[in-house]
Amino acid sequence: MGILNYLWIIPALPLLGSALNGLLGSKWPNKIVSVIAVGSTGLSFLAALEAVREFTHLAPENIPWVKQYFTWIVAGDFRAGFDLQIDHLTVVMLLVVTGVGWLIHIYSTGYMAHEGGYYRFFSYLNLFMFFMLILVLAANYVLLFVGWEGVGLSSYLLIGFSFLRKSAADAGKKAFIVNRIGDFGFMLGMFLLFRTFGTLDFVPLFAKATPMPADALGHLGMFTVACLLLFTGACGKSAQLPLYVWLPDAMEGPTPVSALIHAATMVTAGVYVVARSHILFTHAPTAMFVVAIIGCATAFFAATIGLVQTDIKRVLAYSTVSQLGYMFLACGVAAFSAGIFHLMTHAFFKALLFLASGSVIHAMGGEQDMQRMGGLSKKIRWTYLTMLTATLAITGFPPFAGFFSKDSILLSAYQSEHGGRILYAFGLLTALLTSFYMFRLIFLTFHGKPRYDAHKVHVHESPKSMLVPLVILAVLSLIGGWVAAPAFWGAPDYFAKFLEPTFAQSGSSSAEAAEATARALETPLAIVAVVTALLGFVVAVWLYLKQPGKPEQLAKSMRGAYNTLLHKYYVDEMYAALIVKPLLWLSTNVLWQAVDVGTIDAAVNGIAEGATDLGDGVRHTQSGNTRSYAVWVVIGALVIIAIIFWPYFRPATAGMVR
Amino acid sequence: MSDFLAQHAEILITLVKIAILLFVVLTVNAYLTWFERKLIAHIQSRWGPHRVGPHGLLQPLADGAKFLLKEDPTPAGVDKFVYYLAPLLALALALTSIAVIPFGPDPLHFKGHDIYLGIVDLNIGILALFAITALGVYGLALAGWSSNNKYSLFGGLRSSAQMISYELALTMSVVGVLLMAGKFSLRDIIDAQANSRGLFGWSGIFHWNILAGPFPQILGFLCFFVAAIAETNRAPFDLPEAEQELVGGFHTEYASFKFAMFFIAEYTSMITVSCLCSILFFGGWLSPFPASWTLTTYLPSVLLIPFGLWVIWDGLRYETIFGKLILPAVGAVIAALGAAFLLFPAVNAFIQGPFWLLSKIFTFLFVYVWMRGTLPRFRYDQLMSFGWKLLLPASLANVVLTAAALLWRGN
Amino acid sequence: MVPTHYYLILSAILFGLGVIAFIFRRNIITIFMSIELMLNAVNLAFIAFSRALNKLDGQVFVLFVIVVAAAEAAVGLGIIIVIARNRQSLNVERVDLLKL
Amino acid sequence: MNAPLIIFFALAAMCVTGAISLILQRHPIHSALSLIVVMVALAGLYLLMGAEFVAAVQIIVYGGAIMVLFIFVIMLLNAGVEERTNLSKLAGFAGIPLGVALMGFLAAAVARSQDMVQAAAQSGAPAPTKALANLLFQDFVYPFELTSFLILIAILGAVVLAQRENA
Repeated sequence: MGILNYLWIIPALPLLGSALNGLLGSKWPNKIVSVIAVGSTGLSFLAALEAVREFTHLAPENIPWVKQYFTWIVAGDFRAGFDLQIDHLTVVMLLVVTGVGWLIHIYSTGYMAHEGGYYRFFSYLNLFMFFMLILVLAANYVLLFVGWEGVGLSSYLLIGFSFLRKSAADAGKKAFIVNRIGDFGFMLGMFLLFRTFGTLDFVPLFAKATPMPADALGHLGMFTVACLLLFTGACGKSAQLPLYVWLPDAMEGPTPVSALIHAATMVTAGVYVVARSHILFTHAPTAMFVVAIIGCATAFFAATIGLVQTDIKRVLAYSTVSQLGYMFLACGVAAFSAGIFHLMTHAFFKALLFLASGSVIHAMGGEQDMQRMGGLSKKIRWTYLTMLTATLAITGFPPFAGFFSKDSILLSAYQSEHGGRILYAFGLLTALLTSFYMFRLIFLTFHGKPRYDAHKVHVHESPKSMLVPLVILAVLSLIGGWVAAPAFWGAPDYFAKFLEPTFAQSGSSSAEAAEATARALETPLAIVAVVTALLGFVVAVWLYLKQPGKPEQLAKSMRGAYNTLLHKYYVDEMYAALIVKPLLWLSTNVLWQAVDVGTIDAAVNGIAEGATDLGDGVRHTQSGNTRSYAVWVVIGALVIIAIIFWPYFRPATAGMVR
Repeated sequence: MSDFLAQHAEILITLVKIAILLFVVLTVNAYLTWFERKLIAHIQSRWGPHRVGPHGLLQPLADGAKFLLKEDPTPAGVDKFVYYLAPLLALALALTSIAVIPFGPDPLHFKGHDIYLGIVDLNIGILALFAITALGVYGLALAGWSSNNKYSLFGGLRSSAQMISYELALTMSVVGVLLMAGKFSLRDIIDAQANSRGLFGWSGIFHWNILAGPFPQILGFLCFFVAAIAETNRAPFDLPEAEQELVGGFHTEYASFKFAMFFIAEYTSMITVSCLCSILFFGGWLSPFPASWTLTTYLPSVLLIPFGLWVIWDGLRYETIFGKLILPAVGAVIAALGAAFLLFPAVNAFIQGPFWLLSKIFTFLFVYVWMRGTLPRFRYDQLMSFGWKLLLPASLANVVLTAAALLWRGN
Repeated sequence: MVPTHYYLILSAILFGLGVIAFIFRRNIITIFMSIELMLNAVNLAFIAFSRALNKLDGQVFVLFVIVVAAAEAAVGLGIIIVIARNRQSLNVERVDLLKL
Repeated sequence: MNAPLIIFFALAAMCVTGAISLILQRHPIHSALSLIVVMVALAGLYLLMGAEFVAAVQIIVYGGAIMVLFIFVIMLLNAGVEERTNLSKLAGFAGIPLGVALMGFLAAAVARSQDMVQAAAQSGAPAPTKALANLLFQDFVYPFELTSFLILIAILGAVVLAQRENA
């Protein structure tokens, strides 16, 4: 077993790259920086591939493969070690993170070529890779939380990469703070788990948890509470209701960042955690239900907002939110493998979408508003093709990747016992909206007549370094889903099979009966989904190709709804009114004025002044008058004599002269 | 009463001894002044006192009467208590110091009591003596201070500084002797000299510390004598009372009997020092001749009888009637004393020690006066540098050498 | 034969008087003398104990104390002379500043 | 009431009187004289306890050297009657009670410890000076040498202090 014994190499490489770039990069030319950054990531990708190859040769009893490197925290019987673990779930995440991450690194070398702070960017990006890998490789919740917070940090750094723009800095802060809320819940969940199981290592924890009885539906047992708390963290990280608000703003970051962190990898960390703790969740049906509902609601909600956004990246951001909603929906209905499957495919095509949009923005010279684009398909053909591929994938046209993953999610939702039909309906509706706004994006961007000033903007195709990753991702988003294809002609879903060892315990997806019904339902549901997608496509064509004037009329006709959507249901305003303002008031008047100035400073200054006054008082004993000193000496002598001779003040005690 | 005496005969005897010693010492004091004045006068080729009595022999009595009868003014602004205390202190301490000095080797046998010559024999005798002389300084210093007179103050300052400085040398110079004797008691010191191994085994005078082995105390003696002179404020170290500079120094403001007290104190301490010199370094009452020379035991008579006859002859040819009457009487007494010694061997044997001791004391007194007559007074800085830079190191060297010699000799 | 604790109590009293003198006199020289008085009281206690225990160590200590007292007197009086020279006063209550 | 006791009380009375007059006298010279009295009386007590050598040293060094030095300085500085400043309030009201308390404490402690002091065998026999010398120059030779160094240092210090700067 070669690299499996040295799993730490995989995260260590990006860390090394980050350190080198961050500490020394400022002196280096961009070429060296990019070589180091891309090289370190690529090496860790290769290492991951090797690890997976070795992993496939592991005997089943060695799975999950846990390696303990050093003990990090020891308190009582609590041990949190730097332990790395690899199992099937980890393998998927590992490949996605390193692979996509590597591609995006390559892309970035081209995209960021003319930006300032080149070394800084790659240092942050490598740092993110490191933490993300820690997150997925961690063998206990504590280490996982390290990665969790680490990716939060690097996302903050990258969102605020161009920190001179106030909007960017604010977006960074917003992301960080909103994540804090979720992380708080996550920590509480960890504490509860530790209190219950006495450990936070996955293997023993789940081993302890499996035999325990599940909480009844609608009953807040330990499992339910713990899962809900963990899910809070997941919501924060994965931008689910009600904590999604940070993600759209995160688009202030450079596009590759959006692609890597806010589409492909980091935001899926929540899904990963839920899947990782699937045993706990399966013990808490209530929590599962909540997850499903939240996921579903988020999916629909975000999609509706996506309808009217005009900023290309924001559209994609909301689509990301809604796709994440899909994933949680899947997890909520115990179709963890489906969720992870969608996670993977989504990583491919959403990264592709972002990169392509980045390429578009690059071509447009930084323009992001779709209403000033149009008719680009001729000028930037490669970008157009790849983006079209991604769109087809996300809208779920066979045989693109999205089709299979989304299809399996909808299937599982349809099958789930509690309110499956409603979940399914909303899922379908979301699919419709998705295909609509995605094609709207395509048409607004690439079709119709150009709405930009051709003299100012000189549209040009992006360099190879950007196109190559696009193409690769396009291929992936085309074939990425085929591992699940055999399900249609009765053969097993290889992806599900592959993940089975991990999710075996969470039975539902592997129950034979479910298998049978699934086969029966597979095809009709698929057809329905495709039809829905087509419908969305047709509407988009009608609105944005045939009669370009129509949308404005629509917007006018139902201005209320339109504005509501345009202002994202006024959620930000609501938060500002309900949370931010009171918080500011509290901070200003209570924490700052009362606590800090009134209490802490007052205490400190008070002590200082007290010392001064005391000294001023005691100073008078230091009069320099020898006689007073003599009196003090005498007092001291009296005390000492009293102490020494007290026992002898009783008669007939010997020893004074001895 | 009688039985009290029977029980406490010792006390009675001591009291009697004290009375006798006081009388003797005071008389000697008186005639010491006469002797000094005569000697100085002759050194300066003058006659000296010769009006009161034959050869001015009654001068001391006249002086005494004058001291007693003169008016005794107390200057204004003096510190009364100290002013009166100082002379008393001086005199008392001076007289006390005599008490520890033994005057003869063997006791008188009287009604079963052994009466030793000398009042007490402390086994820390020499230390006690030093203690008393050390206190002696207060008399002078306080006198000088209390007189409310700048000259007196200077006198007092000088005397105190001088005494502190020379006391060190004084004490140190004796250590050699103490090392050789191994005792503090004066009597023991003399006995130690008697039994000491003389220089080259010779006897007699070579037993004395001044000459005896292992290390003759010549250096020690010189230091001791000089320091002692300074301690007694005698010329050439009489700075505290330097008439020419301080119009009498510490006793400027003292008249009549209080002055007399200082006077007596000074001469008494002279006597004490002479006693010490002879006891510590010159074998005390030991005869300078080997014991085998028995004829030397008649030396007292041999000296006294001719002297008495000379006095008679001199008296007969004296001018005044009084002289013609008194001098032969005195001479007769002296001659008779010598004859008595000759006639009664026991008595002769008994007075050997005292005779030699007294003669040595007389010699030192003569040296005292002689020095006063010849040497000029030191300057103050000379005094200090002499005491600290020469006398003290010399006496220390004496100590070291003596100790080394003793070690070398292995006893 | 005088009981030992008579001597000890006497030394205690002398010591206390020395302390009082130290506190109550204002003349530096007198204060210095009161220190000597305290030292003497301690010496008395030393001698008393050495007699009580038939050990001469006490007397040796007394000798040391005397030596130290001599040294102390030499230096202390030197200091006093300097003070009197610089401040034209021997009153400790007038000498309460570190520098003139 | 045997003779030693009488002598003791006489000398003790001398000591205490001297000490008290040291406190009460207002002129340094008188205080010094009182102190001399105390020292002489103490020497007498040492004699009474058979510590002859120490007694002699007490008078020679304390009486003959140290106190003479004091008087010398008093005369040199021409110190007058001390002025009755009362700048130290503390000493003003707290001094006497504290001093008396200290005295009482010590006396009480000693008195209570009388029995075991008595327990130790006593002998009024004079301590042979030779034994003292042996002790001093054998067991305590290093402290003795140290004291010699101390004295040397003291001499230097006194010289440095007393010489005038311009000289």
